[in-house]
Amino acid sequence: MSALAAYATSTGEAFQFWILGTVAVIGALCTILMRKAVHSALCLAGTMIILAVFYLANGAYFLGIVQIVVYTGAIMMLFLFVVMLVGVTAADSVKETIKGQRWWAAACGLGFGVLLFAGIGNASLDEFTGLGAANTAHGGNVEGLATLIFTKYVFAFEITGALLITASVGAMVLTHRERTERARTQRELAERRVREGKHLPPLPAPGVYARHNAVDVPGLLPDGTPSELTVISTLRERGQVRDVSAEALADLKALEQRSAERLGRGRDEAREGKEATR
Amino acid sequence: MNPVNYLYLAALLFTIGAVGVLIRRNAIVVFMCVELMLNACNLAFVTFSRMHGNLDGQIIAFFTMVVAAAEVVVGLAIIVSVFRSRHSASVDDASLMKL
Amino acid sequence: MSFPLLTVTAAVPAVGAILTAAVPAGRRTAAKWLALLVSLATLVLAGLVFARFEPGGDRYQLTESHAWIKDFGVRYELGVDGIGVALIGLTALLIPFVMLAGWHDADPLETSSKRWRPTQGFFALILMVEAMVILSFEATDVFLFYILFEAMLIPMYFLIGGFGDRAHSGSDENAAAQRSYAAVKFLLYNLVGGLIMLAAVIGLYTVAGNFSLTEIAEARANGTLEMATGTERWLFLGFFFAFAVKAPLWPLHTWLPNAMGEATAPVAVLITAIVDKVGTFAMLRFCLGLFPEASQWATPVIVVLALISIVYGALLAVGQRDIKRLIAYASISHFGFIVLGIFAMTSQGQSGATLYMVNHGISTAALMLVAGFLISRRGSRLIADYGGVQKVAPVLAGTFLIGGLATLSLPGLAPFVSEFLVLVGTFARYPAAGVVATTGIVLAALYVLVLYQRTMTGPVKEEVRSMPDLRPRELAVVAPLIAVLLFLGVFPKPLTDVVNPAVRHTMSDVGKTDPTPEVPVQNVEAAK
Amino acid sequence: MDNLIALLIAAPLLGAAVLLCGGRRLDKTGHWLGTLLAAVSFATAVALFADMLGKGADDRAMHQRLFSWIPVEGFQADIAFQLDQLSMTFVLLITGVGTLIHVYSIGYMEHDERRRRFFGYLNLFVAAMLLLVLADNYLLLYFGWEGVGLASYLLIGFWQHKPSAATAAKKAFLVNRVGDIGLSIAIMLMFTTFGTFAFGPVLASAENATEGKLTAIGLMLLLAACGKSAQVPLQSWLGDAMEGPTPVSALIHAATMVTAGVYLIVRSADIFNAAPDAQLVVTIVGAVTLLFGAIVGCAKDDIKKALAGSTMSQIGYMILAAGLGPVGYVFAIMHLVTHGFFKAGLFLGAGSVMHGMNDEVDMRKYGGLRKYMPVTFITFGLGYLAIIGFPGLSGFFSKDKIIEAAFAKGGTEGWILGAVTLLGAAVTAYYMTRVMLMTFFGEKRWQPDADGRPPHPHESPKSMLVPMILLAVGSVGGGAVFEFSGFTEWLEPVTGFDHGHAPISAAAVTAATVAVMVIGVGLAYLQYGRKPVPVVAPRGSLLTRAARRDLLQDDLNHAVFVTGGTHLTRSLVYVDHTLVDGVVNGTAASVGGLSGRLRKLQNGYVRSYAVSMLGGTAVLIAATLLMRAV
Repeated sequence: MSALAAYATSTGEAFQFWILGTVAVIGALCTILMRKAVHSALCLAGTMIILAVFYLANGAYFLGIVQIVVYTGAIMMLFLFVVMLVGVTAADSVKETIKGQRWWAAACGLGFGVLLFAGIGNASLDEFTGLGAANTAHGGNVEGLATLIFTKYVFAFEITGALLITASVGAMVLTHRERTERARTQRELAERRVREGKHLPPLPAPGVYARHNAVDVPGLLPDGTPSELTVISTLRERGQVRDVSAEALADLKALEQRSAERLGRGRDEAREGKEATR
Repeated sequence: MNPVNYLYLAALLFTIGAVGVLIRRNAIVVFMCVELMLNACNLAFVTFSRMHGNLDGQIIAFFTMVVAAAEVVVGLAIIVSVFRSRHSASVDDASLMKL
Repeated sequence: MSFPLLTVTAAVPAVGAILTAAVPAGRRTAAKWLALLVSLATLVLAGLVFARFEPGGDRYQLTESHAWIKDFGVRYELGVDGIGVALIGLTALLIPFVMLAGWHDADPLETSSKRWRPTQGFFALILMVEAMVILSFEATDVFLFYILFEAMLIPMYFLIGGFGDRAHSGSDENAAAQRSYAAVKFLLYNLVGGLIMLAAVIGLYTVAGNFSLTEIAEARANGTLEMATGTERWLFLGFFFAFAVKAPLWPLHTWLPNAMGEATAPVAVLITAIVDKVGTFAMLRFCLGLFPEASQWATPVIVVLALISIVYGALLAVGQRDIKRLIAYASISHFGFIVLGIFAMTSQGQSGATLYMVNHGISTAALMLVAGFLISRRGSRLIADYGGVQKVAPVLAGTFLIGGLATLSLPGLAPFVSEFLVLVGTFARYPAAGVVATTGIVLAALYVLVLYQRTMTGPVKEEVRSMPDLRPRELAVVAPLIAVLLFLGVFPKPLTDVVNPAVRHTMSDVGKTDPTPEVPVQNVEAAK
Repeated sequence: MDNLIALLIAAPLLGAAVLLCGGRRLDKTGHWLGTLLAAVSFATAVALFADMLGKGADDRAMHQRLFSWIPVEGFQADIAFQLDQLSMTFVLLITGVGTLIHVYSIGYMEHDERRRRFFGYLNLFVAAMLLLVLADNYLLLYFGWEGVGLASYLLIGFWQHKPSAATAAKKAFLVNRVGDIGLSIAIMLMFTTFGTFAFGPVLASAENATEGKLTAIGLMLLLAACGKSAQVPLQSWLGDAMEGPTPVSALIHAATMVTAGVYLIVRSADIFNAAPDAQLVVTIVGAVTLLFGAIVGCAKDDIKKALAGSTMSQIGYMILAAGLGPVGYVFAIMHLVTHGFFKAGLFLGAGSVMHGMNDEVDMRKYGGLRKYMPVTFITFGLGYLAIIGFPGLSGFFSKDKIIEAAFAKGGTEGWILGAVTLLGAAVTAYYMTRVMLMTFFGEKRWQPDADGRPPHPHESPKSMLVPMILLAVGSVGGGAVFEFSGFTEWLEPVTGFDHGHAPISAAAVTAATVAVMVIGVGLAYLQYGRKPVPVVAPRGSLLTRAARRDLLQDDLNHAVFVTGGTHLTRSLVYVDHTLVDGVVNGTAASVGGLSGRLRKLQNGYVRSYAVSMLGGTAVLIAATLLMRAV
C-alpha cells in the first residue's frame, strides 16, 4: 500500500479515505462538542492518529511517524496533564454568554467553509506527480527530508531549535513561582491566626469510619449531621464531597441491632460496642 | 481517487477547528481546536507535496509541528498560570482589555 | 552661500522658547525678561528682513533651499514676497506687546505647588507660536507650509486651554470646562480643515510631482503642467476649506468667539491678530498662486460668503453681551473684508486685503488688550457690569475709544486705508458687493459705539468706582500700538511700496487686470 | 505762500495733540494754548486771504502737496491741499468764528474740571474742518468729513456722565455714518468712472461721463450731505446733539460742520450741473427740510432745540439754493456765511441766558430777561433781526437772493420752490419771534432748579460777551458787505454764476419777503406777546404735538431700526448658537453616538474578535475569488 502511494492512488486508498475520513470528521466534531475537556482531548487524539495514517498514505512516512510520536504521544499527553491539573471532571456550561456569538460563529464558519471548498474546486488541481522520484532521489523519504533540512532549510532548522529552547524556558518561567519573601514560621502562622480571629485549633478530621475511610466523607456532628469543615477545601469547591451521614447512621443502627440479636447481649454490651466504635 | 479529496478533508477539519475556537470557552479546548486547525494545514501540505512531487511541503509540515509544539508548551504554561491566579480556564473571564 | 536671514528670524524665537521653558521654577521674572528680549531680537531681525527686501526685485527674495525628504521631493524652501514681509513685520511687532500685556496672566496662584511652572510655559508657548507663524509666512514649499499650519495648533491649544481668563462668571470648574470646550473646539475645527488640506496637498503632489510653490506656479504659467478642470477645482476647495476655517469665514466661524472669549486677552490677540492671518495669507499665496482658474471659478460663491461674514459678524457683534465675544464677532466681520478684498481680484482689493491683515492685527490688538486690562480690573467680561469708567479711568477709556475707532475704520487710523481699498477694489469689479460691504461700516460704528457707551459713559457704577487708571506697563503696551495705527493711517506708503509689487505678481498669476475707468482722465498731471 | 496752507491745519492739530496727551499739568494753561493756536490759524488765514486778494481772479487757487497717502496702482490718493476762493471763504469762517468761540468757551467752561480736554476737542474739530475744506481730493475730504464727525461725537458727548448726552453722541455718529456710506460710494463711483477722485480732473471731465453715472454720484453725494447737514431723512440727530455744551452747538451744529453738506454740493458743482435729476432731488430735499425744520422750531420749548430746528431749516435754504445750480451756488455760500454769524451769535446768546439761569433750557421758565442781561438781549436781538431777514441786516440779503433764485428756476418748479421759500421765511419770523418773546419779554416765569436754588439772572463775563458782540456786528453788517463788495465775482471762478430769468422782478420778491416776515412776526406777537405764556406747555394741536416729537421721525426710526434691529440681532445670536454652531455640535454628538455604538463591538471577549477575524478572512477569500472570476 505504501509503495503504491508514492506513485498513484488506488481503490484501497479510496476505501481507506472514506472510512477513516468520516471517522476523522466525527472525531473533530466531537472535539468541539464534548462538554468535558478530557473527552475532547481523547477525540482529538483519535483524529490525529487518523491523520497520521493519511500522512503515511500520502507517502510522508517520516511525518506520519512523527505525528504519532510527537503529536499524539507528547503533545496530547501534555494536554491531558493540564486537563488533570485544571480539573478532569469539570464540564463546561453549554450556555452561551456572548449575545449572538453562536449565530455569528455558525454563519462565519459556514461561509468560510463554503468559500474554501469553492476555492479548492475552482483551482485547477489536475497535476499529479507522486512522490516516487522525490523519495528515491536520496534513497528514501527520511533521507530526502534530511537532505533538505540540513541543506536548504538549515537556517530555519537552527532557528526552530532556538525557538524550542526559548519555549521551554518560557514555560518554566511562566509556571515557576519565585518565593519573594521569607517563609513564615509555625509560630508566625499561629500568631496570625490568633490576630485574625480565625479557627484556632486544627480543623476537625474528616469522617473516617470502618466502611468509609476516605477524606471525601465529612465527619458527623453530635446530632448526626455532616460538617463541611472536615473536608479539604479543594474537594469542597469541586463539589466532590460524599455525604454518607444518613446511610452511615442507618448502617450503624442495623449493625447494632443485628449484633444484639445474634449475640443476645443486653443493653450494656450494646452500649460498650457503641463506645468501641467511637 | 483524486487526492484533491484530502484537501477537502483538510478544509473541513480546518473549518471545524475554527468554529470550535469561536464557540468554546475553555481555554484548553480552544487550544485543542487550534491544534486541529494546524493539523488540517499539515494534511494539506502533505497532500500538495504528493501532488507536486516535491518534499518541500513535508518540510513545512515538519516545521509546523515543531512550532506547534513550542506554542503548546508556552500556551499551556500560560493557561496554568492564569488558572492559578484566577481559578478559571475560561477565555471569557480574561476580558479586561475592553473600555 | 549668503546668510540665512529667514531661517534665523524664525529660529531665534524657537530657540528662545526652549530656553524660556528651561528656566527653573523659582526664576519666573527671569523667564519673562528672557522671552521679551528674544521677541525684541526677533523684531530687530524682522526689521532687517524688511530692510533687505527690495520691492522692485525678484518676486521671492532672501530665498533658501535645501533638500529635506528626498523621496517625496519635499524641500526646506524659504522666500518672502512683499506680503510675507508685511506679515512677518506684523507678527514680530505684536509679540512683544502681547507678552507685556500678559506679563502677570500666567503667574502661578499662591496655592499652587512650588514646582509648577506655568509662567515659563506661557511665554515659551508664545515664542513657539511666533516661530511657527513666521516660518509659515516664509515657506514656499507647500508641504513645509502644511506642517507649520498644523503644528501651530499645538501651542495654541495649550495657550487657550491652559491659561484661561481669570475673569469669568460662575464656578472655577465651570470656567475650566468652558475653557477646555473652547480649546477642543478650536483644535477640532482647525484639524478638520487641516485634514482636508492634507488630502489636497497629497493630491497636488500626485498631479505636480513636487511641492515647490515656485516650480508649480511656473510650470502652470508656461503650460508644462496641465491640470484637469475638475482636479484643479477639487484641490482648490481642499486648500480653501482649511484656510476658510482658519480665517474664519462664515459659516465656519463659531470656534472663534469661544476661543477668544475663554482665552486671556493676549492669547485672544495671538489668535485673531496673528495666527488667523496665516489663513488669509495662504489664500492669497497658495489658492490664487496654485489654482488661478479654480479661484476665479469659485469667486462668486466666496464673495457672497465674505459679504455674509461682514454683515453677519457685525450684526452678531451688536447682539453680544460679552466684551471679548463682541470683539471676536467684529473680527469675523473684518475677516470677511479681507477675503472679499482677496477675491475681488483687483490690485486695490488685494493690496487692501494685505494691508487689512496688518492693520486689523494692530487695531484688534489695541482694542483687545485694553479690553483685557479693563476686564482684569473688574473681573467680569459682561458689558452690563461696567458703566462710567471714563470718569474714573480716563486714559483707559481714551485708549479704548481709539482702539474702537480704529476698529470702525475712522480715517486717520490705519484700518481706514485698508478698508477703503478693499471697498474700492470690490466696487470696481462687483459694484453690488461693494455697496453691501459698505453697510459694514455703519454696523461697525454701531457695535463699537454701543460698547463704548455702555462701558465707559453714563453714571459711575459702584463696582468700578475704585478702578485704577492704566499702569505704566499697560500704557507702554497701548501707546506704541496707537502710534503705529496713527502713522500707518496717515503714511502707509512704506507698506504699500512693499506690498504692491507682490500683488502685481498675484494679479498676473490669476491673469486678471484692473477694470479701466469709463472716462479716463487725460490731463491728470495738467490738472494738478 | 502756498506752503502756509499746511500751517492752517497744523496749528490746531498740534493744539489738540498737546492738550489731549499733555495730562493734568496743562489744566491751568490749556485753554489759553488752545485759543492761541486757533488764533494762529486765523491769522494765517487772513494772511493767505490778503495774498489771494492780490492775485488775478483766475489764478487765485493755491495748491500744496505734502506726500502720497495711499498709492496702489491706479488708485492714487495724496495728502494735498487746494485753497481757492470757496475754501478761503470757509477757512475764514471756520477760523474766525472758531477763534471767537474758543474765547467764549474760556468763560463758559470755567467751572468744568475737564476744560482742557474740551479745548483739545475744539482744536481737533477746527483742524478736521479745515482739512475738509482744504482737501484737494474727495478721499482727503472724507478724512476731514469723518474727523469732524469724531469731534462732533466727542463734544456732544462731552458730559458723558449724562446717559442722554452719550446716547445723543452715538446717535449723531451713527446717522452721520449712514450718510458716509453715500460719500464712500460716491468716491468709488468716481474711481470706477474717472479713475481718480481728485477735484481737478474729476470736475474737469465730469461732462464726458454718462448722465446716469453722474446722477448716481450726485445722489450719493446728496446722501452724504443729508447726513452731515441734518437734512431729511437723516436729520434726526441734530436736535439731540444739543446735549453738548452750548459753544459746541454754536460752532459745530450751527456755524460750520453742519454746513459741510452745502460745501460738498457746491464743490461738486460740475457734477450736479450735468445731472439735472440729481439737482432736482437736491432742491426737493432742501425744500422739505426747510419746512420740516421750521415747523419743529415752532413747537420746541427748549431754546437750543428751537434754534436747532431753525438751523435745520436755514441749511434747507442753502441746500435748496445749491440745488438750483449756478443760479444759487453763490447765494447758498453767502447765506451759509451770514447764517454762520447770526446763528452762532444766537446760540452764544442762548448759552449766556442758560449760564445766568442755572442751565435752564425751557423757554417757558424764562421771561422778562431783557433787563437782567442787556448785552445778551441786544446781541441776541440783532441776531434775531438778521435771521428773520429784517431789511438791511445780513440775513435779509442772503435769504432774499435765495428766494429770488428759487423763482428764477422757472416753470412750475420755480413757483413751487419760491412759494416754499416764502412760506419758510414767514415761519422763520414766527418761531424766532416766539423765542425772542418767551425769553426776553413778558412776565418772569422763573422756577427754582432741581437743587431748589432760585435763578439769579446776571450778565455773563467779558470773555463771553466779546465774542457775542463781534458776532452781532457780523450779523448786522455781513450781508451788506457781501452784497456790495462783489461776493458773486469772488466766487464765480469756482462755482460759476448765472443770473437766471426770474419771472417776477427782484423788487417784487423783496416786497413779498418783507411782507411775509411781518405777517410771521405779527402772528407770533398775537400768540406770545399779547397773552401770558403758560409755564406748562398746553396740549396743542396734533401738528404741534407731532412737531414737539420731531414730527415722529424718531418714533419711526425707533420702530424700524432700533426695535427691528434689536430683534434681528437677537434672533441672529440665537441662530448662530443653535443653528450654525448646532450643526457642528450635532455632527460631533452623532459621531460620538456612533462611536459609542461601535465601542460595544469592542467587548473584550477574545472570541468575538476571533469571529470578526474569521469573517474578515472569509471576505478576503471571497474578494480573491471574485477578482479571479473577473
